[in-house]
Parts: sequence; C-alpha cells; structure tokens
Amino acid sequence: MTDTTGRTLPAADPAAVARTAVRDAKDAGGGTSTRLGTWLTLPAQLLILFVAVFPLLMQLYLSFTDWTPLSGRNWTEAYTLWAGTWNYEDVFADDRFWGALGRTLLIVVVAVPVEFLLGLGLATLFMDEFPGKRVLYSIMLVPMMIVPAVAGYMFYLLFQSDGPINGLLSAISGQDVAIRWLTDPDLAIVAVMIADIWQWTPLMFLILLAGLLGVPQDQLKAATLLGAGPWQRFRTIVLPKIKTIIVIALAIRVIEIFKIFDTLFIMTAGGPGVATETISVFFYKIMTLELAWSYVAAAGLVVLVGLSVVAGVAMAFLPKPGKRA
Amino acid sequence: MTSIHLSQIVKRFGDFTALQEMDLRIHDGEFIALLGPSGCGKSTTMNIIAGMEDPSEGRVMFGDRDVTALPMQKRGVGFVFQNYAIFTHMTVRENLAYGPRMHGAPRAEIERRVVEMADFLDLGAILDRPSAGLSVNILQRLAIGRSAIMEPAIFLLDEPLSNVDAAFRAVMRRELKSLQQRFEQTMVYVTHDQLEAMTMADRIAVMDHGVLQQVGTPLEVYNAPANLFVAQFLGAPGMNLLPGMLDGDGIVLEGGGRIALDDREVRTARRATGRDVVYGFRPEEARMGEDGVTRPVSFVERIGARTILHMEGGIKAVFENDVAVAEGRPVTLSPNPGAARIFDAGTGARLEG
Amino acid sequence: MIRRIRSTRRQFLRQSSVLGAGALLAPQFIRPGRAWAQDALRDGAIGGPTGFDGAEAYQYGADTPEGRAIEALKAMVGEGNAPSSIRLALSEGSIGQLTAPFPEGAPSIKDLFEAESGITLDIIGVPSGQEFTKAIQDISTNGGTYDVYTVDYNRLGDLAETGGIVNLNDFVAAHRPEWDAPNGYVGGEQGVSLLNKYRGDFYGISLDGDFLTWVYRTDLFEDDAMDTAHQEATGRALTLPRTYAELDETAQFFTQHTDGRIYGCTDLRNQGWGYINWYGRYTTMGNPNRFLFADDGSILINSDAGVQATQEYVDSLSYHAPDAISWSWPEQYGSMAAGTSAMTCAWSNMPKFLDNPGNEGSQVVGKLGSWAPPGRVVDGDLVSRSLLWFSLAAAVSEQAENPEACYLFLQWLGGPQISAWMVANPAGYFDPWQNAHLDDPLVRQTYHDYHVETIRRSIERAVPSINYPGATAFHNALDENLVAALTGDQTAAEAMQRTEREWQRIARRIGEDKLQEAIAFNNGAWPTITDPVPS
Amino acid sequence: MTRSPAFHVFRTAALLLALIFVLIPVLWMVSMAFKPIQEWSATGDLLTWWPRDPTLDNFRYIFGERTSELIVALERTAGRPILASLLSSVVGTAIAMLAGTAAAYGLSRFGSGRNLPLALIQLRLFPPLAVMIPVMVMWAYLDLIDTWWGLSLVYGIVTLPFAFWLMKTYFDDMPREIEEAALVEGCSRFRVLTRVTLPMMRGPLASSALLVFILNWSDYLIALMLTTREWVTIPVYMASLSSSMTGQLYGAKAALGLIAAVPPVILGIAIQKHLVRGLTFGALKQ
Repeated sequence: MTDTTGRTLPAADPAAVARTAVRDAKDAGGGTSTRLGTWLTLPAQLLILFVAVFPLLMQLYLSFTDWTPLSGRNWTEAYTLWAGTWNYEDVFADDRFWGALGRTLLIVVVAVPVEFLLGLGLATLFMDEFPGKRVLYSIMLVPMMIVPAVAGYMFYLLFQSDGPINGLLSAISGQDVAIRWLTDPDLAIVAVMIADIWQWTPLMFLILLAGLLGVPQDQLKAATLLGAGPWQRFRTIVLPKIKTIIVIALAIRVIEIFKIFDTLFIMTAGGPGVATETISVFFYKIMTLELAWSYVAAAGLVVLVGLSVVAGVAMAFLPKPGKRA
Repeated sequence: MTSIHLSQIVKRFGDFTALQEMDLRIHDGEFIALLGPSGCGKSTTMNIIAGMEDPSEGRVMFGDRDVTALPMQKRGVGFVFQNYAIFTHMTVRENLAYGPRMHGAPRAEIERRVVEMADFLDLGAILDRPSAGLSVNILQRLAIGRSAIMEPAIFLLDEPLSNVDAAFRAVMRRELKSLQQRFEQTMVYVTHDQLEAMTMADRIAVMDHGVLQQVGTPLEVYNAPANLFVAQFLGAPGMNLLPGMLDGDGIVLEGGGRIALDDREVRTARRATGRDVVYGFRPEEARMGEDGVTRPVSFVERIGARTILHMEGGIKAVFENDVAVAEGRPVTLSPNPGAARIFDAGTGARLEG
Repeated sequence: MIRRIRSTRRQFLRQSSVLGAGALLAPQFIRPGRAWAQDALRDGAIGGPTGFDGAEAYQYGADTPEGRAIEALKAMVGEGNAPSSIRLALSEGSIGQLTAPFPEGAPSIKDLFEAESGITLDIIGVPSGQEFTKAIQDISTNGGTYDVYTVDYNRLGDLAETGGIVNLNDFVAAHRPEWDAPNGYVGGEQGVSLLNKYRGDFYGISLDGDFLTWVYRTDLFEDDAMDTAHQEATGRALTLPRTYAELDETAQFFTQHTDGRIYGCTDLRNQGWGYINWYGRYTTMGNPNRFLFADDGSILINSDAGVQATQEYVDSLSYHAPDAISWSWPEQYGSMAAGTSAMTCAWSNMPKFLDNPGNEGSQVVGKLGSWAPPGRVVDGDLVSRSLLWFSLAAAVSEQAENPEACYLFLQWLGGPQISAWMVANPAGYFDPWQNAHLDDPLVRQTYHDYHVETIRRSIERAVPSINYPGATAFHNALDENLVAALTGDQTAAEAMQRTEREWQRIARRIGEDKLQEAIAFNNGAWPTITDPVPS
Repeated sequence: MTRSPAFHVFRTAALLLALIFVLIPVLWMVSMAFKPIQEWSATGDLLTWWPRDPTLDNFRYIFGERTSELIVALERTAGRPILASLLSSVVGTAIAMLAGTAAAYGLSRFGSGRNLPLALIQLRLFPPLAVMIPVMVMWAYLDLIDTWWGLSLVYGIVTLPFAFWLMKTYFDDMPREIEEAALVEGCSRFRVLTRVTLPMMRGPLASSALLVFILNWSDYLIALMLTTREWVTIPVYMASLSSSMTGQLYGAKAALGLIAAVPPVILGIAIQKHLVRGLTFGALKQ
C-alpha cells in the first residue's frame, strides 16, 4: 500500500540497487544460488516423481488395457489384455459417469456459490467490531476441525425423517414436519450439499476474511467520500482487490468437491438410487464393486484432464511468479 | 465554497478524550492547516469534519447547515489521504471518473469532466495509464483531481506530503498551493510539519493533546504564540524559554543571571498569577552583547547561510553570518528590543500588556 | 396421519435397542456348569467344548470332520510344518462370535481351537461392508495381510477369478469334510455346491446360512374379526398368502384396515437389501424358475417378466411404512417386535430374537409363526422361492503360508458340531445352514420348532443370488435402478432397460465366455422343486 | 463509521443464524457422545438435544470397557488408532511442510523448479480414488501397507501442493531487502534461509501447517486403502464401530469424533492470531 510510492523514483530505492548488485555478484560467483535452488526443490520433485509420475504412468498404461483384479493376472502383465481406447470410448458413452459428473457439477454450482456468499457475508460482518467477536470467530472455524467421517454420521442422524432437524422444524412451524431428507432423491442431494456447506464455509470465510482485511481502508473511505454506496464500494473496490483470492478460494473448493466422499458416502452412500452419486462415489463403487480398475483409470484421467483445464484457467488469474504488483 | 464551524466538539474513545471542547471557525475559501505533533487530535478533527467519525459532543456546521448527523458520503467534502488512496486497480481515467460515475452522471458528461480535470491538472497524457506505479506528485495531483472533479465545497488533506522525500516536498508544496489558489476552495490541511503549514496555510490551528492551542495566520502564531506549547513548537529551532522569577524590573533566571525588562515588559510580567514567569525570545531575535543570558557554548552548527549556537540549558541562537565563538566558552545573548515574550509559568499562557 | 406414523416409528426404534438385549439373554435352560477342562470330554470324543451342561453334544470323535481336521493339524504341528498362526479377516461386528465364551463356563471358539491345535488364531477385524474390498486389495497388491478371507458367499466367484484364493478340491478330497452327509448341508450336494463351490470347484467354506424366511403374526391371522374384515375386503378368507398376488392383497388389507397402525408387510426396501423381495417376485415368473441370465449368457430381466416383477415391487411399496426406503433391519425387527407388522421377510433369526420370553421389549412373544415363501402359479404348479443372501463364507488366500492348515481350521470351524455350537451362540448373526443345526436341540429351542421347519423348506426353495464374477457389480446396478424405480425417478421398464445396459457392460468387462460358464453352473444350482397349486 | 440500528439487528440476526447452523451438528455430536445407548436413535419426545441420562460410557467403551449388555467389549480400543492418526498426520505434515517450504523458497528466490506449480496443482486435482490403485500396488511392493511411515509418505505428498502454494505466496510477498542485507553482510544463502527467513516466517509456517494437518487428520479414504490393522487411523476405526446387535454405535462414534476434534482445535487456538493473515495466498500485493 505504501510501497507504490517511491518505487518509480530510482534514487528513492537504494535497496533495489543493492539487490541487483548482490544478485549479480552471486550469479557471477559460480551459480551457488541456482545450485541451492535445485537442492531445495529436489525433495518435492522426488516426491512428485515417486508418487505422482509413476502412478500416473501406470494409470495411463492400465487405462489402455482391460485389466481388473478378476483377470487373475499381475498388473505388469496387463498388456496381454490390451484394449486400446476401449475404456475411453466406454467413459464417453457411460451415462452413469456423466450422471455422476453432472451431480458433482451440480454440487459445485450450488454449494460453492452458497459457501462463497455465506463466507463473504460472514467475513464482511467480521470486518466490524462487535461484542463477542473473538469467541464467535473461533466457533465459526469449528466445522473445519471436525473429522468429516463423524460429521457424516451426525448429519445422517440429524436428517432422519423423525430426527432432530425435522423436530426443530416442527417446533418452529408448529406443524408436524416429516421431510424425507435422505430418502427423497431430490432432497438427498440438498442434504448432502448442506453438509458440505457446513463443513467448508469456514475455510471460505477464513480465506475471504484474510482477503477483506487486506483491502486498504483508505481506498474504501475515499470511495465512500466520492459517493459510493456499500454495494458500489464492494463492486468497484473490494471485488477487484480480492479477485485473485476469490479465484483461489473457489478453485480450492471446486477441486475438493470433486473429491467429496466421506461425509456424503456415510450419509447416503450415493443413494437413494444414484441420486447423490458424485464422481468420487462413482469411482469408489466401480472400483470396489465392479472391480473395473482399468476403467476407473481411464475415467480418472478424463476427470484429471478436465480439471487441469479448469486449473489452467484459474492459474491465469494468479499473480505471475516473480512479478510483483 | 463554504465556511466550517466546529462548535464545542468533544471526542472520546472509551476513557480517552481525543478532543476537548474544540471550537473552530474556518472561513470560506480559506486554507487552514491543523498543526500539531502526532496524537494531538488533528486527524480526529479532520475525520469529524469529513464525517468519518462522529463527535461525542458538539456540532459541525457547514455554513448554516448542521451536518453533524450527515453521513460522510453526503457531506460533499473532498478528502486527500496521506497515501492518496488512489484506486490502484484502475487507470488514471477511471480514478478521475469514479466520483461522477458513483453519482450516476451521464457517460458523456463524465468524459467531459474527466478530460477537463485532466487538462487542468496536466494529467491528459497519462489518462489511460494504470495508476499503480505513478510517481508521487502525479498521485497527489490525481488524488486532488479525483476529489476536485466533484467540486466539493471543502477539501480535506491528511498529511499528503508525509511519505514524500524531503527534496521533493518543496515541489509538492508549491504545486499544492497553486492548486488551492486555482480551485479557491476551503481547504483543511492536516500536518505535523510546521514548514508546510507556514508556507501554504492562510491560517494555522495549532493543537496539542486534544486541545486547540491557537488559531491565527502563520505570522501571528509565530510572532505571538498564545502559550508555551505554541512558542516551542513553532519555529526551527523553537523559541528559547527561560524560567525565572519576577524581581522588580527584571527576571532572575533559574539557570543563573538576570534579565532587565523595560516598563512595558514589567507591566506585562506583573499580570502573571504568581511571581514565576517564563522569559522567551526567538533564537533569531538576539545578538551577542553585554547584558542578557550568559551560558557556555556547547557546540556551534554552521550550515552555510546561518550559524546556530547551541548553549547549555537548551538555549539556541541563530545568526545570519558566522560568529567567532569557541565551544565551551561562555557567551552572553541579548534579546532584541521588543523580542521578549513573557509567559505565566503557572498557566503557560503568554502575558500581554 | 403424520403424527401417527411418527409415533409408531418411534416405538420401533425404541424396540430396536431392546431387541439387542433379548438377543444376548442366554436361553433359560442353559445353566452354568463345570469350568471348562479338556479332560471333561465324553467317552470317544477327542475334542470339543466342555464346561456347560449339554457340552457333550458338541464334542467330536476322531473320525468326524472336526476330528480329522484337528488331528491333521496336530500332525502338522508335530512335524513342524504348521504355521504359528492363522490370520483370519472377519467383519468387525462378528468377531465376538469367535471370541466370546458361550454359554457360561465354556471356552470361546478361538480359545478352544488354540488349545487343541497349538496354532494361534489371529482375528483381524475388517469394517463391516469392507470385507470384499479388503480381500481384493490384499490379493491385487500381493499384500499378504490375511491367510483367510471372509466374504459374502456370492463373491467367492470374484475372488476365485482373481486367482487370489486357493482351489480347495484336493484338501476336500484328502480330509473329507462330509458337507453332503445327512447331517450336513441342507439340500445335500446341491446345498454344498450353492454355498462352497464356484464353477464346480471348491473355493469356500460356508460359515453362515442367510436364507430369507417369511414370518407372520399368528394372533392376527387367527383373529376372527380380522378374518371377517378380510373376507369383506377381498372376498377371500384370511390365510397365509401362497402367492404374491395374495400377499399384496392381504398386506394391503392390513395396512388399510388398521389405518396404518399395522403394516401389512415390512420386507426390506432399502438400498443394499431391498431387491431381496424383487428376487422372490422375479424368480417365480417361470416354472421351475425364471433365471436372470440364460445359460448362454443372455440377459433375461429386460422382459415382460422383469418389468412385471419390478412393477409389482414398486406398487407393493404402498402398504409399507412411508419411510420404508430407509428402513434397515433394526427398524424392520423393531416394527415386528412392537406389533406393528403383520408379515415380514427376514433372516431366520427373527423368531429367535422376538419370540423370546427373555426379550422384555417384544410384544409378540408366542405370537409368531412362519411359512414357506409365497410364489406364483406357473404352468399348473406353485413356484415359490427364497433367496440366499449375504451369508458369510471363508476362503483361503493364495498368499497363505500354509493353505492346508488354513483349510483344516475352516473344516473344523464349519464341521457339524462346532458350527452348531457357534450358531447356538447368540452373540452373532451366523444362522443355521446344516441339518445338524436344524436337528440340534439347542438350536431348535432357540429358533423354535415351527420355524426350523420353515427354514428347511425355505432352504430347499432358495435360489442363489448372483455368484459369478462381477456379482457385486451386477447386484449394485440392479439395486440402484430398483431404488430409482421405488423413488419414482424412473419407470419399471426404464429400470429394467438400464439394468440390462449396465449388465451388458459389466459382462463385457468380465469376459462373456468366462461368465457364461459360471452362469451355467449357477443356474444348475437353482432348485427345481415346485408345489401343488393350493385349492 | 456509523451503523444504523437496523443494521445492528440484521447483524445480530445473521450471526445468530450462522452460530446455530455451525453449532447444530457439533452440539449433536457432543450430546451424542454423552448419551447412553438407549438414547442414540431415540425419536419424538424421547429425542432430546441434551442427554437425559448423561454418561461417560461411550468414552469408556472405546477404550475397551464393557459398558452395556447390548454390545460386546472392543477387542481393539481407540488408543492405537489415535496414536496412528497422530503419528501419520504429524509426520505427513512435516514431510509436506519441509518439502513444500524448501521447494517454494527455491522457486521464489532462484526460479528453480518452474514445473512445480502446475505439477503440484495437478497432483491435488487427481481424484484420490483413481490414483489409489497404482499407489496400493506400489506400497504393497515396498512393504509400506499398514505402516505409519507409508501412510505419512502419502499424506506428505497429497498435501504437498497446499504447503507449497501457501509458502510460495509468503516468500513472494516477503521483502527481499532483509535477506539481501544479511547476504551483504556475508551470510551464506543457507544461513540466511535458516537464520533470517524462516524465523520471520513463523506465522505463515504455523498456519500452513495447521491447514495441512487438518487435511491429513481428516482423511478417510487413503487410510482405508493403505492400512489394515496396526495403523488404522481414527476415521477408519470409527467406521468399524458397529455391532451385529445394535447396528452403528453412534454414541461411540461421537465420543471418538469429540476426541478427534481436540488436536486440531488446540492447534487452531495456538496459532489463531496467524490464521487469517496466513491465508491470503499472496493475492493482496496491490
């Protein structure tokens, strides 16, 4: 905020001169820094190689075969069951895969915006001072700390049609509420989304609060004095300032929803029918029930490629490495 | 253009009183500087004028209008922040256009006003540059222009030069003053730098510890400080202040020595509530002589055009040309006739005859 | 309306925990006897439990399946060939059955085995529902964590196809488990084939007999007023339904007549279990059977018979509780215990739990009866079918250090006397599957005479669920589509179409040739028994 | 800034609603943890938000005591899974933070490993279930199945992207002048990293580590696939808390869930002041 001033005045920034000098000296001195850089990144590179590249290659290999544990062959001999692009053709023709993908996207387009808006709303409220703020702040983060599996069991119990949620609704409405949260296909996905919103809004809140705290107060006041109302301030000042952080927060949630499993599986196991079968549950079922592992390998790669494109777009919004402000 | 009247303003933050019964009138088209050390309440005063803070007591009047309860966006004040608060994610043009846009002005009108303002401020060439990374003087002009485009009746500037290199401040000051003269608006300028206040302001309001100490033209507050604080705070270096005791027609100084007073001065000094008074004179209003204050020289500061003597007891003297003194040797200073200001040691107020 | 249903549901659930209390109450005639001691064996016995009255019945001689197994193991130990331990994967919830002493004074099965054989039995708990996944994982990764897997019997095919479990033919020939002996599996050779064989070879040893049986309320069916009302409503006397048409009619009558206070029938309709009822409806569409797959591997369900069975299945939801789709067995058993079900279809242990004076929570003590499954009249015969569903079976891992020792342990555990003792132990859900169990006085007492005969009749009429490779996948596809039909997401016809499509895909993956052979074996194990048409 | 009374009412209402929404499942868990077996699936009038007959039985049960006639005492108590969860999550977090911080520093300062940002995002993108097959095969081959170090290694890798991205943004944000001042004074690069940079990064390190720890601690799927017995973690163990008599042991699960919430909550409180600033992802440089 203050660093914008003076930066264009070379004389005012002796540090920049020193920085260049030091860098030049170090680089000229045999590239010790580059070597250190390589060493520093080595563990991460090795880990990626070890548990990302190898499995990915194996996955790619399997996806072109028709190997399953049922074939009675070791995976190394999977080439004997070469299937070409068969699995991929199957993936593209598989209603269930696309259905699961569609439901996952449905959760993405409903739950993520809700989490975002709730998180943003809460974060906005937390920009003000009010009594009990610190305690409330801690409480708001609690859902993140609950193991998703146990959250799943609790939501399962809460959403029973004669369970506490309906009890609460009955008490409020004065009527006997018996909503079939988990057995009505349309409501089951709502229940699953509610659980996801409960668990992950806190992270959204936390990230957005960090973003809002970084918005310069002076610029907000300046905008107010220039006649901007709350919404205009938000739209013209806050939003552009926290755009990057919003993209990151949304990207994190979108990515993680593609992995949504524990809570959902415990609540509905993807049911009733396939009403809440998301891509992860689909993979789990195919993998454990159908044992079509090479198919899962292919479908997983398709999802990965799709998500990579999304991630590439998201990354375009991120600050470029090395470029400041 | 509008006058401002702060009427009996009190501002408390919890137990802390930031402003005590502040009463200040600012005239139409006046450039007034709120001057004081940090924490003196000057920024609070400005925020209250702007509407960013509500006074705990008292009223704020713009002309005849009571604006105390008016939210800041409706007060029609222009505000230039310490760091200019330029919207760094926008271009120069977007910054200038922000106010009219928020007020829903038609596109064509916005464009016309922006170009007009840009020409006026010499920003025309860089209208479409991103505002991040502009140099400070351009940022200052942009900040002023962004407010000025709304034609506010009142302009408030919050230490706009505090982040600027010393060498550059003179340029900025000049530019600011000329802008003010062209806009002819009421300007309230907050600063802790007396040089800025002295060079630009029509009047200076000196504040300390939430209390308005004195309001007057730069020369008034310089020449006739209302109290010990103003006397010491203004001037570089500040006024020499020597506590002593009134003794007949002279003052016996605490650090030794006696200063004779003329009749008028004696009359003035007798107004003191007790016999304890403080004798003051400007460092530049003294010469070396026979009578006066005698102290050893602790060191001599020669800065080309002027020579500053630092004497024991914190007494300083400024001479236009070099003087032949040696460090460690006593020197006697004689204040010029009429240079003496006498303060009541008990109340701190300057005594007037 | 809603209030009433909610209150009854509340009662069920209150019962469901009480049900457990009844389950653990030892039958009243078992009294603690002498402390367990190996020297207390009856004459001629070489092993078996001691320490309680009646223990003699479970002690075995040298020339019995258990005796031969334990002797062979001892010999192995003597020669130093025996493993120091056998690692058995078992559902977490059922470990107690092998580790909890029963009755008082007796050793646990684990203790007894270890004492007799000198081999440690290392039981590794597996989360319920994960048994098969864990086995597949262990096999496909060469994990070698378990020596013995315990899975649903119909997944033996999947395990066998992976090559991860041992073909037991040689061991069976060498050690003669005598599963088809008169006191052995119900149904003799056919029963053995159903439970332990895959494609004609021995791969598993059954530890359970999950045959579905039909239970009803005798007091309701013997009630004259009910009978009169039933006649008025249906023009038919109130009798046990012999056909699905009668079942639906009578069940509908109960639900309507009692205004929902008593549900006509509460067979399960939830995911994972509900299609049991569909099986019953579908398999009786032909004489002697209506198969899921033809011997040539073609799929038969997407047909008029399949759609009709599905439609009936969906329509019959109308006499169920509103929440039936989420009811699992605790709610089902609870409803029966609370007296709010007239009929149901459950595992054979229901009367054991509910018609039990020790179960203070049960409203139906002395009021339960059971009968052979309903069916339909096809080509002049009454075809009625039960289903073998779930039923745990053990298989020996290829990675086991000594597969024969593992087999011998399972022959011992699954022998007529030891398994009868195990089935009598109320700490678990292993149900009878051998004549030895059904003839056992202790079992007959706990399961009730009336029900033992029903069990026998049901076993005789039981069809196997899909037990060829891909069993889980086939069932899952059927299950999901049926639930979708129940929730109204798709029509009966759509459900069958989609199931067929998914089955085709699964079949192609598994390999149609391999599948066809397995289907033929499975179809060969279906019962052919039919009954005369009731007059 | 002045707020109208209507705003205060709105804010209070909104916060109250949020509080209720957040607390309902938590309350239910806490309440369930202290409910006796008869109240687990109670409904209607018997369904209460607070145990009518509070008991510590659920806690005693998961640590091996027989507390009810209805359920057999546990052979395996919760102690070992708690240890397994702690060990694998802590070591996994350490791996992710060490490798992630080092790599982030290397990229931020020396431009090494330019492939890492995208590679690591893709690593995170991968549906874990799809990639578990090769990992399982590999782990079995390396004898890492059912070991805490094998599990830690996977945890370290799957959370590496988070550690890397968070730390990279901090390093990008941190003024280089300080480091360079130290360099001018003759410190080696490595010394600068360990003596100057990392101590300044204590806050960001703590908040990143907490997030990574929570992710590892929550995992169910990976542990389900890669552990069988000795090193089963809390969520996997929780899934096994059922009995043939009563179905799911909800009270025991809730009690375990309550215990499982303790470590993240303690860590969260310990680093609360860093938490918010720690999550800006370097997106606020303007």
